Amino acid sequence: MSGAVSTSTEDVGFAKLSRLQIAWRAAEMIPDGSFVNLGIGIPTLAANVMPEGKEIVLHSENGILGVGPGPAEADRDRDLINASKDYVTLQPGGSFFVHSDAFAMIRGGHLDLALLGAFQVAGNGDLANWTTGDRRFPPGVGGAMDLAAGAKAIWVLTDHVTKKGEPKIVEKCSLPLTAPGVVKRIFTDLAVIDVTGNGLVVREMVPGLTLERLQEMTEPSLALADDWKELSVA
Amino acid sequence: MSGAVSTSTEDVGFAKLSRLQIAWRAAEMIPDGSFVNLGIGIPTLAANVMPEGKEIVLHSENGILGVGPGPAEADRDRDLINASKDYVTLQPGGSFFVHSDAFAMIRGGHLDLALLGAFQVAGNGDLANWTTGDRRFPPGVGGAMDLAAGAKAIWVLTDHVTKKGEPKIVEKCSLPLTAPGVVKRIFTDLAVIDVTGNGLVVREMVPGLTLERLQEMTEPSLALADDWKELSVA
Amino acid sequence: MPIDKIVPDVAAAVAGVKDGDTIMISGFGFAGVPNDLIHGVLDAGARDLTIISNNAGTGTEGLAALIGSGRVTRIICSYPRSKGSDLFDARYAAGEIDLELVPQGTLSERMRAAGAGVAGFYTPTGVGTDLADGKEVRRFDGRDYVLELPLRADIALVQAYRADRWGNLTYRKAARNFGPVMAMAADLTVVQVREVVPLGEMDPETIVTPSIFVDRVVHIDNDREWDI
Amino acid sequence: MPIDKIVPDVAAAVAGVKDGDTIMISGFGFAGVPNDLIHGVLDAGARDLTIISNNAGTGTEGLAALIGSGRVTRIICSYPRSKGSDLFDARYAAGEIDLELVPQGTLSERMRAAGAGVAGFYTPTGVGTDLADGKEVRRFDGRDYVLELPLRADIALVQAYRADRWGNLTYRKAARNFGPVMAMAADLTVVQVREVVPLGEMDPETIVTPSIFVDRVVHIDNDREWDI
Repeated sequence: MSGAVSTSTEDVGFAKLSRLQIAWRAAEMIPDGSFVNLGIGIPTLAANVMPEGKEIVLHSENGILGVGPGPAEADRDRDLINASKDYVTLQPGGSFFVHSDAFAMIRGGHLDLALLGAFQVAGNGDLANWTTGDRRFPPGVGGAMDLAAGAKAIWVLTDHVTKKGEPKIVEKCSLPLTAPGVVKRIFTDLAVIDVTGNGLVVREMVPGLTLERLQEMTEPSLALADDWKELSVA
Repeated sequence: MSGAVSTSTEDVGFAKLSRLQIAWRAAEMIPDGSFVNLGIGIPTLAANVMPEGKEIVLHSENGILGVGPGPAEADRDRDLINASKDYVTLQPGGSFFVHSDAFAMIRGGHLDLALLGAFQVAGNGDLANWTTGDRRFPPGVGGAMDLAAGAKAIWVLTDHVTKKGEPKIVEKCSLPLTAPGVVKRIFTDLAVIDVTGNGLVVREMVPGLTLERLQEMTEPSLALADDWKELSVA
Repeated sequence: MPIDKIVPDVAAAVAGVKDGDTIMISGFGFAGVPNDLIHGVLDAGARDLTIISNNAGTGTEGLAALIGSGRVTRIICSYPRSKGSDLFDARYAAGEIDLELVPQGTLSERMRAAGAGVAGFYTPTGVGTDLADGKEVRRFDGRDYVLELPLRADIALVQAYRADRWGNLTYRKAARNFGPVMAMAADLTVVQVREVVPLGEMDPETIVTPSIFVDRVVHIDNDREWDI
Repeated sequence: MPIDKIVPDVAAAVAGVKDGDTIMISGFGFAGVPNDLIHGVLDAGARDLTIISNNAGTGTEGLAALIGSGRVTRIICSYPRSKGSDLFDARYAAGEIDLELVPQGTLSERMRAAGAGVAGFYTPTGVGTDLADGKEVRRFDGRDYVLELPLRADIALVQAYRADRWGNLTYRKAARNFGPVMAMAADLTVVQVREVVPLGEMDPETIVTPSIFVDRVVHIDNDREWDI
């Protein structure tokens, strides 16, 4: 995996991950053989950086199992798009099915994992990712609540702070919830953090970042895992 | 339609229909273009005597639309049987589907008509056709309750009286119900009777039978339709 | 008489659509949207419509055009706002269209329930969120579920790939999406297809929507790219 | 590592079946019954089983043999008694097997509910009958419905026609019946198929049970007629 590392204008001594790098970090951790849904936003990028040597089956809630990477422009098919409405391909072994079956897979607990975006995640795993509460714009929920309620595990992929620099990992979500207490792991542009019964535990941080500095950008208390590692982008 | 007409040993002056003739009479009345389920017993026979010149699509609750007549013995396929577990064929335009979809068609009100057998039918349309209440034998309900609750119309095909000569069309079912108030029309070996808001109305009787004699074999009061006809087997 | 659900044109396909109707429209994003049928409804002039569809239309044609026409007073969907949903956004901002937002899995399951004769079902989706406000919540085996009710329509407009005169349907790739459940859930199911084949030519193992769910089929061989 | 759900033999396919398990068995009449897998369970020696199947077996082999062995203490089905169901009938008459009789549409819908994460649903089937005794009845839009709960199993034994190493399945004709809903409703779904094909050879449009629902596949090319 190669890619440009963006540098922060405010912070020195560490570099934030790009969106694609966040997706890559999460993709690397997906267990071999998993059936996984990729939500809108950063998670969708993971389809293009799936780990080599593993066979992971990607699910799209519009009725696809075995989603492959985006096609060359000449190979685009208007009948073959993912839940983000991006053109995709189908892997050998893939299948198409009706929407209600796509969500039977989700709600019925058949998906091993869903990677979702977030506006806010709380220390207890509460997820808010469907509406900013701005009443000038119509809200859109899509499959977010089904995925949050139904997948065996939920990982969130997000920037660590908002564009205004406010924490997205919060004590309590101020935005309307997608589902309570569902998030198990958070991948940000700065760290990989587990949501545990004993609070948030940092597993990885980007090189040069300190727990103290990360804590300043995070509302709930962070603990550092005994075996924490640098978040290194290969 | 040709077929032997059975003669009663007790009654003179009229002849009972055979089981196949009952099925034929009902089949003749099925509106062109209908989607119809044929229940176990006499109704199943109707598949072999469907009216010519009409296109009627037969549904079987084990996952078939477009059931055709039974095959020649050499053409039997162990994967192609109907709900009565008889070998059948598939008509051009037929389809196979999962059991839950077969019953979505039934329960969801998509079937125009179901032809069912009966142990008892009451004057108000109550149907009892799933258990004789004999506790020595395990009961079996199959799809009877779904069909009775879900098809747009229920016609019953049955002998008029039991082997012991007792009425099967009764004031009130003594046997456990399959569904209350669902039967719209009754085809017996003696008559065709409509279940109406004003009671049972005889539309057809076999030649030589009188309303008085039919009433003796029927518990609820029978009225004769103004335009009643002889039940003639072509 | 042979069953023949093939109708000659779009006008015949949508004949009978009337003011106040609830209309389901298949498609997810730009895949599987029955644009010709939608424009048929627009041409038929019906008003005060309720639309049930996953999205609320983008660009200037198809569902966006119908909404832009002011004939849609209410929409039931999971994800109305997308890049290009300007015509919907404007109506919404002006308070000219009611929005019932439904989680996508609940949306498709409510359609299936309507089609399958199920009067209600309990789903874990939405529990503890604003979208469960006012709904019955009930605990089964230690987990909370929301009661959801079936969703029916007067007419479903569906895009499929291939049909025969009985109305059997196959779809193409991800354009299948809501088509099969909408076809089950409407009083009148109208389908536009790219190919019509003789009866018996479709493999009975591969039919996705069996004939019983379909009322009218219109063949649209035009392959134009809509602004959606 | 490539996903490979193909196991070498019946013993490996049913490995882990244990006393007290609830087992779904596909088939309707003699079509679609996974007889080899059933005999695998019999050979594995598990006892005190609950069987969920439409019928209760006929003849001397397959489900009838399992029931005849005395290892089944309970059966949930719609139609146990058929011509040739003597082994079941005898156990039933002797009070050695519990029977939960479920209307056939409710049986398949309860399986689908389990597979689809639905905690309960309201059906019109059975209202006003003995089979609704003790169940919640609720009125929607002027009609009564019975609340039915999902039906899960520890293991589903399914007969299908063709599979690949991911576990995608197609079925053959009316042998499809309960297979697809049972595959959704069990913790462990085990399938016997007549053909295994390389990944990518199955048409993605025609797969009936997508891979996600399947755990193990065993290839049985023996074509013998069972006494069932």
